[in-house]
Amino acid sequence: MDFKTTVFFFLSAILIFAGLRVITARNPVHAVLHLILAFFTSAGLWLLLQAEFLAMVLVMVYIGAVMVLFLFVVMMLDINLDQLRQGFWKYLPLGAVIGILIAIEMGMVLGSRYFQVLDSEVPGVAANASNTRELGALLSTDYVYPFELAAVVLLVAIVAAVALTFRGPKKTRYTDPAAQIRVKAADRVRVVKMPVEKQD
Amino acid sequence: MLENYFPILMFILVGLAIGVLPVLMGWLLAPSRPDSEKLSPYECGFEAFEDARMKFDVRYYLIAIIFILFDLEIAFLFPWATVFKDIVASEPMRFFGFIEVAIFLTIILVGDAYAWAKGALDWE
Amino acid sequence: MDTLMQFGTGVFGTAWPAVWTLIKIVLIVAPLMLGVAYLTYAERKVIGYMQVRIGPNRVGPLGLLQPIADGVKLLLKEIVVPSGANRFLFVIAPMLSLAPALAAWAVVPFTDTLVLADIDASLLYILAIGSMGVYGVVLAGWASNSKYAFLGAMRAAAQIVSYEIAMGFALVVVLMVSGSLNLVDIVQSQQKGTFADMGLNFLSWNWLPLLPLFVVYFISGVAETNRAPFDVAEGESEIVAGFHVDYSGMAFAVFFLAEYAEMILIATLTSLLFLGGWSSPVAFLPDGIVWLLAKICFMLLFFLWFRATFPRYRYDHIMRLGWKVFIPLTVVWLFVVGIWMMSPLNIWK
Amino acid sequence: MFNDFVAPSLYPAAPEIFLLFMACVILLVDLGVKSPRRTLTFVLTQLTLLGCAAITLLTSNTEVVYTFSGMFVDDMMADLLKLLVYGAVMLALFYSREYIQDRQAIPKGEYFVLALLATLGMLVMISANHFLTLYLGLEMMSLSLYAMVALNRESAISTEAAMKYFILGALASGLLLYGMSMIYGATGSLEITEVGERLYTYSVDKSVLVFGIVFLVAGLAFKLGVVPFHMWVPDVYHGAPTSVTLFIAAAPKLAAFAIVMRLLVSGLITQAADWQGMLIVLSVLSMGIGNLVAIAQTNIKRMLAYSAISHMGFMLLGIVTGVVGGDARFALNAYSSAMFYVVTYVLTTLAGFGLIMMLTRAGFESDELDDFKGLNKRSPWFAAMMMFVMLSMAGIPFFVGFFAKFSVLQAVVAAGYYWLAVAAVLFSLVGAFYYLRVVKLMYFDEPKIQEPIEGPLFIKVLVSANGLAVAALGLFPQFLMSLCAYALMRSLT
Repeated sequence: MDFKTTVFFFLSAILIFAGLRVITARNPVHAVLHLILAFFTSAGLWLLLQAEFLAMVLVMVYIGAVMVLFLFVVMMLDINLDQLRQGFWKYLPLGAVIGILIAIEMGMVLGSRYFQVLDSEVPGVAANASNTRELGALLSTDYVYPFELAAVVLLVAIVAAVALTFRGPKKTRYTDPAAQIRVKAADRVRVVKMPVEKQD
Repeated sequence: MLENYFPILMFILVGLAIGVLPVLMGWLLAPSRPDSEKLSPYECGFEAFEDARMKFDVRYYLIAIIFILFDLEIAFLFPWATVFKDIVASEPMRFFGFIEVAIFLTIILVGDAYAWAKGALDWE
Repeated sequence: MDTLMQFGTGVFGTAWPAVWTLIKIVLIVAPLMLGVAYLTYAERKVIGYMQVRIGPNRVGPLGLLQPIADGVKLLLKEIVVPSGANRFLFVIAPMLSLAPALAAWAVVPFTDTLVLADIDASLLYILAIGSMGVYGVVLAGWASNSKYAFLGAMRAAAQIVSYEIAMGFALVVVLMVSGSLNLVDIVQSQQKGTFADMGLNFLSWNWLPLLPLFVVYFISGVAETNRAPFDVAEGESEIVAGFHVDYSGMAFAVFFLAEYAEMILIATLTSLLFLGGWSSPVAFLPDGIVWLLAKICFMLLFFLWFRATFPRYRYDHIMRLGWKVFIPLTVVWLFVVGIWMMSPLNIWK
Repeated sequence: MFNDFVAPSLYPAAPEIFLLFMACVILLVDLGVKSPRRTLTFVLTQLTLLGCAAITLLTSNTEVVYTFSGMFVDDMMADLLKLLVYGAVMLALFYSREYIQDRQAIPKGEYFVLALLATLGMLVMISANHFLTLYLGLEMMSLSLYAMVALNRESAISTEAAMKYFILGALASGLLLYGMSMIYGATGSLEITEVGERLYTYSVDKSVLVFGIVFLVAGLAFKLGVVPFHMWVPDVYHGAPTSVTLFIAAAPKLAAFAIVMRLLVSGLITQAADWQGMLIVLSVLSMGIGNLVAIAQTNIKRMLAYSAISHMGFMLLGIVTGVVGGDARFALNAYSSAMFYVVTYVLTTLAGFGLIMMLTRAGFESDELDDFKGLNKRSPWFAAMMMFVMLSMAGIPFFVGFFAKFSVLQAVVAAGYYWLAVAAVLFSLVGAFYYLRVVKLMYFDEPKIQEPIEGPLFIKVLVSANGLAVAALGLFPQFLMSLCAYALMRSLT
């Protein structure tokens, strides 16, 4: 077993452990942290597959951004996971069936003698090819249409997020220094003349 | 390519170790005489009367969501930016290579302008 | 060098590459830690002088042993874990904040050849690792179970993510003009140009044509590290010390280390990306690591100078600066540079 | 590096580009519109759709054109479906105008923009010739729809519906992606026509492919809303604001039909035996469960949801009978009957929901069956319209729904699936029961509400035209039928 394989098993073991903890952890914050660990180790696995750019983007986007949102949500909403878990046994059979199906499928993929991507299709990895550059070249030529579509999907997401969560500017009171300076005594104090009242 | 990543793996481990070591040493060397006053969370003279973990303003979520979108956008721009010099250097691609990203950015900026005008980026 | 390699292989056998890497890592981390220690000293001295005080001068000659004394003191202080806190998260939060600040150094080049991990996507790596820094702060605030800490953590998190976007856009533009994600290539691409041909290398560096981005990047860096004037996350006068209010002893010291290591990292990256890294400013002087160190110190001075000069920003102003000034500015400059590069005036051929 | 680059032709994608441009413009223009009626936004939206229709008509030709490196296909089927989508969206927006007007909580500007972006997603799906673009189009449409369902933020039931829709929709997208990746693994291509060609020329590992198809079909079934992947349909139809229900019930069905055609027929026709078997099961289950459960409903939106499930099941019958034992002689007939079925269903459902919305007022959702009691006394004209819709959905002769069912059944019989035809007829008879119950309620029961039906004249005319079209197309179905057949003949090679 060479070093690469060792690293693969090491990372996979952590990944599986983290994945299990995500669904078994009692504290939702712990679950999110294990999810982060899972993403981190998957990024490691992708690196082993030489998918350098994607591995980095996985860390940057998922760990650096998406999980931050997750963490915000579980930290601030005080979700009680035990309540959510009550349906666990009810749904276990269905979940198990799907899980077994997927496991069988993976087994077939791995075990299949004929299963291989048609060889001619795999672009040879040049010795010094930077896969960011390769991706960039593809993204700006052949994949221009999905590239722009992705922007539109992001636009939909922005509009939807703002329309659904934002409830107009908050009515907070704050001081306007300019107005404070501009104010004159006459604006604040009204001097009135009135007859002296007699004390009785 | 992979062998270049080996030092990084080690560096991450060393980084974690450097985080763990001082705390461990602190634990071993420092005294530990806890009492209930010392262990109470910091408050301004009162006993804390509720859990500190409370619901927060929706703004924080909104900022986080918009951040994800921008982060994704940057991730999309990176590959293009690395080949932009080649794009500029090649005659047939020159114009197209820039315009496509200009369109990409404009689409997102429309969304940004919308969020801005709605006041979603205002803090208070 | 060869004899060293042979000797190493003789002693450690196949494990030698690992040991050699470890030695190199120590050679990076040890000076870094020393740098962190003396940055705190420099901070107190510089700010002291700016405020017409002397600063620390009792421990050792000129107070030079002050950081060591501070370290020993923190080491011997009790680590208090508040009663309502989540013990596990409370303890790992400082580690999670230090590890990314250190791990980013793995790809930082010091000269053309002096780099630990010369990976192709080193800039992306730094961005990815850097984006993980927010977790230490958030978890610390949440695990403490104190309102001040939580408030500080949420503020810090929103602030960090806001400024990360401006930094990201600035990096995209740097990439456009250098055409590579590799930091060594980025530095080398700054060594040529019209002014470099005239012998005035420093005018060919990225800072001049990308001036707005240079400013945005560095100021965002200051905000990312939660340093003054963007230190609302700690804001002593309002939320006492923010996310680390309940930390003490070495646990606190690790946060401190992380903050200063991050500062040095930002200064280094700014020097590499915008100030030509190890290139010498004029043609008649040789390039070398000395220049890089000088530039780092120069940038670090700004951190201290800001702290001594500016009052703390209000939180809504910080968010406005990030979202409404920096991001639009970087995007506009992206367009400007794109058009510039397509025009006949393109200086990055 | 880029010296042999050739810029793709944008001409075939002109409607999409125009729509995107206008959606951005409307989003920004709407920021300046202060009036709660949003007349400017509304008019611009309708003009945009009209413009798209004009562009589609002008750029239409009978050839199959590919662009963007084969990721985008423009054929007759695409053109026809796009035109129908514009029509369905325009009608839906006309009908919803008053409805959203009366509900304060719904943000008006975003409503139209999201509707346009959803339409864009449908167009992308219709013209997709690549797994990636198909998926992106689907996500673009779905994301907009999720948001539209939740737009009425004061309604807990809408939010719940949106949540269910979102979670199940995301699951379905996951299944679809998983299936696509398996098929990519088996064939080495993401381009749908290319996949078809490779399956034809190379021998490909069957087991992986079949698994890919299973997931693909499951994902599609989710999106079509057929049993057993139908759980979201009743909740979403019921929970969403009625105007959004109308939107979801109409145009997306056309897009869903398009992706079924693209994925299964263009891409996987060689594997027809595999997916046809799966679709038969889905179809029979949908017709059965859809029709039976619909009987028990007291809410007309839920009832129409189950009715939609059963109709989608019926439509699938047309798709499963295309290839019989490797013989594709009847394919064109079968697929065009399915297309005709979808088109007429969309037309009928538009009229149905349009009528429901006419009966609503501010603060009152007329979505219980009881609200239709004695409609004849309140407005004989609209009661007649509603009767047309119900009779057409039930498949009573000489309404358009009858011919739709008839042509599908013809295809089924031609393919030799006699038992399937018998089952379909039986389930339709069950279905007729609850459609006719609505008719009974309208004509033979005493009204609970006496108020006459109000609304702008224009909308009344439009709904009437829509209802009359249901009846008229039943008398002259030939034109639309041959149009579908012609479009498909030009597109399927």
